[in-house]
Amino acid sequence: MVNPILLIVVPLATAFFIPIFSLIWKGGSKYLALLAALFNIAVASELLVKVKNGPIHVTIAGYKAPIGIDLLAGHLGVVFALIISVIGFLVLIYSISYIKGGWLDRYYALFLLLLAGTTGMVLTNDIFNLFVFFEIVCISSYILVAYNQDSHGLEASIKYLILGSIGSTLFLIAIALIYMKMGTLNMADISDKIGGIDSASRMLIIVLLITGLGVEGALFPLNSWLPDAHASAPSTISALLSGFVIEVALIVLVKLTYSVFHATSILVFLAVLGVTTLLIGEFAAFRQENIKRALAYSSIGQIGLILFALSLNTEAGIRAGMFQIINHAASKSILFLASGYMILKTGSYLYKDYRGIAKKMPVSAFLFAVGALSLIGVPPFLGFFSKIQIIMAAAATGSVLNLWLIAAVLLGTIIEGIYFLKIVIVMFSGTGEELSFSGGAPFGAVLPIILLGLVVIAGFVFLPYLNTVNTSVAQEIVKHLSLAQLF
Amino acid sequence: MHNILANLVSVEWIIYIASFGLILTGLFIVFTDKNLIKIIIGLDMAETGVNILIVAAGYIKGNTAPIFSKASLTPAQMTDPVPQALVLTSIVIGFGVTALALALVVRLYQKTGSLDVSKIRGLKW
Amino acid sequence: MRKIVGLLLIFGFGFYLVTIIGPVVFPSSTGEKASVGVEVLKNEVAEVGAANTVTSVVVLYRGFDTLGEVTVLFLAALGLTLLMKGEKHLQAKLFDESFILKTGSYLLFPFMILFGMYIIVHGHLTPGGGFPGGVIIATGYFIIVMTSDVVRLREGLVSFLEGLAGLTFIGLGLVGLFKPADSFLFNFLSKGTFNTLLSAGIIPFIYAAIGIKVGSELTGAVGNMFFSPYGRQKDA
Amino acid sequence: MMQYLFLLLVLIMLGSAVSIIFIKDLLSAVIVVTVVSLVASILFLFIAAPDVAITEASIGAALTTVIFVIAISRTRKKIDKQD
Repeated sequence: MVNPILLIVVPLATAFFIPIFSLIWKGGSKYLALLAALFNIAVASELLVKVKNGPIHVTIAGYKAPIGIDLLAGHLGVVFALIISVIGFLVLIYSISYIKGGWLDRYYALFLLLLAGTTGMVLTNDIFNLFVFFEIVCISSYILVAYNQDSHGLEASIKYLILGSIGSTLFLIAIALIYMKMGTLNMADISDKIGGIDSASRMLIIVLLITGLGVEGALFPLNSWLPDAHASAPSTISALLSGFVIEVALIVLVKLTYSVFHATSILVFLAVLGVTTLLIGEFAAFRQENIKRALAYSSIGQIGLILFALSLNTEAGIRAGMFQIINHAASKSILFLASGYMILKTGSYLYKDYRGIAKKMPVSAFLFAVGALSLIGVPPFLGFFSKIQIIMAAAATGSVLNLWLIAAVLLGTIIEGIYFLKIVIVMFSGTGEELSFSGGAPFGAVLPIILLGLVVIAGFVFLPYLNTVNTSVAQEIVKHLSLAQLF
Repeated sequence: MHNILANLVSVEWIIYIASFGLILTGLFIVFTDKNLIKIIIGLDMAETGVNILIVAAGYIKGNTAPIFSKASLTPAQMTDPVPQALVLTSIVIGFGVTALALALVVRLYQKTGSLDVSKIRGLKW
Repeated sequence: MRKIVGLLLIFGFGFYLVTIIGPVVFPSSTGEKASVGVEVLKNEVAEVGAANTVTSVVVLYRGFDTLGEVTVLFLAALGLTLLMKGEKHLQAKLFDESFILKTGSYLLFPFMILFGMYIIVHGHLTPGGGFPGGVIIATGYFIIVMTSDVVRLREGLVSFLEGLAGLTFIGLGLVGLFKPADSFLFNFLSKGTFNTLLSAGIIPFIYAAIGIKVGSELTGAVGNMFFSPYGRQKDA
Repeated sequence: MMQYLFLLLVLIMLGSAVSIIFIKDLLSAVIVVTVVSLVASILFLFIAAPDVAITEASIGAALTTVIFVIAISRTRKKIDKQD
């Protein structure tokens, strides 16, 4: 029996080991990090098979659930652990050739801690433990955003840190209230007891938690850190942050709202907030000339779309949202990774300088186009199916508000289409002679993009399988947690 | 008279006022002050306030610390140990964040020569 | 303007907290509280056997949180090393090394280390434990590094200790997975005699690892704030 | 009787906390925040949390002050040079 705790502990142990290891073999830490990520992929895929027989529940230190800490590796946790480790592994491969400066051992240790923290966030079944992992994720992202140590990165990191700290302060107040009212920290136990407390404090707890997690999840008024942070981080880190870190915060938020606090009444608010976030993100992305900022704003837009789908309060909606998360994780990682070498080679962040880059870096440019088309939702790619599912799910609810929101989503899609096509057309036009560099990205950097591209292009082959997995995740989220089920 | 006052000034009330006061003052400094180090001071204070709130969540009036130092002590005479353990964690996490924030500020100062939020380009929000 | 908006925000938030939630939060009577902590208190002596309940919660019941917490400190130390590495110019000496200061710090050093160790090892019996103990050890180390020319901050040693202590923590936890208990951080040692140094199973060992880790992490973190990457340079 | 002492401590703490808003000098602000932390650790001792009190005093009050002072001295140096 594979214990899901290995998914968290092994990257942690590897990160602790890296400073020692680097004393013995300088530069060997990247292989250690790769090994840890591979191990996680193996464990997560084995758990994905096992989890079909019901969620795997493990206690820590051998104490039963409400007293000790426990992990609940259901479909949600395992699917996310797999997404995190696969994207982490591919980005690690990319990092080996891309990240040259700075303190490499530290980079890989931070990278692994980010993976461990996000995995912990989705697996844990204890609200304070969630806070601890949340802090690990936040702090490692603060440091990684400032990894290049230019003034942009430092500013973005400080901004992120201040907003993130306010968020975690609110989160802690919520935890204090939970303990005051219910005397427990276990999510299943909270879910059992939440009905017994008065609605005012229940509301306060939920609002505080949503605000706290919403900073990391980039909900609309709290997302001012995101464009700066994602644009000034190294491209590999932007791929991680956009690829799964914000999604993890979002899915945890949604999971808490549905299955722990049963606060379905707040979902309408979240859906409207999601669409607002979408429109603001897409409009802002439209005006950007810096390619990374455009991608960062596009992430805000996508997050809004995902939040809209997740808060439709139907199983189909959550399934579509999960689908979109998978699509966004793959596509946005492609976009950030592909643009990473373009920026490095041309020395410019402005996409108008990339005229004709398709002649010099055909694979990267082609896959960039694939990722962009998939995010827009053009038919053969994965994004088409997820977007169609979202719209169908929203239409199926039959509420008038949702129809208006669908219209807004379509408007967002059109804007998204325009700016992505603008970038892609610039890349594919021209002869490439005005670009002075020679040689494309190295093979080690192209390989992960190709693999992710295969997921996006050939994803429809696995459509039935993806649907079954996403359906189980959706069923798990909608169902109320209960302590009695766990034993 | 004395009795009313004593009820009014119960230890629980005082703790909650202290913690909310610290949280609100800290957040006020974060929102209004322009100096980065002052902002970090504000965050630190809000953090202290939250810690007091969490410990207060487990406080039972008149009970002793949850340490079995004498054989005569029974569990019913003790305060709740779990919030105290949580606060230990939260204090250490707060220290980590503060240290990191200060390091970032020092580095930013070396780059831009300013601690003023409104003078640093990207920090306006 | 900014102040007014801030004031309004804070007052709004405070108003919400105090008036709507006030009656909820401020308890009118101190009735019997039912909570996880009460359960812990009832069973702790029989299950774990540590006199200090907080320690057994920190190390065992919620030991996974503590692992995360140590990781946060590790992260902070890592970040500080990374950020302060590029800094070349430094402050001049903090103190003039007078004879008294130097000798005093040499005399103080062993006692501070001893005191820190004492606090760490007695974590399951008296208040204190790995975190304050680690701070004391780090402080003792600092005093001697700050006042003396001979002793330098050895970055390699610090990160070696840090990593080793972290691995010890995780290793002790992983042993629990092999036992029939199949649970991370399972207390696989016997409880021993209550209220003696070698009681409460793995708690003293884990707390020692935590203490060393915290001590070296704080040394690394604060040290990097103080000094250049490796050791203190003579003049700015 | 105890709670009046308690109230006095809290008033000192809140007073110093509010005074930080008006203090312009960073070093003084840090000293005042240390006072807040120290009083908080006394409060922890009062509400039967000695472990927390020790940790708050050593980490929250002492070490945090140290790093604040270092950071302030590092961000002051350059101003002196420019003058």
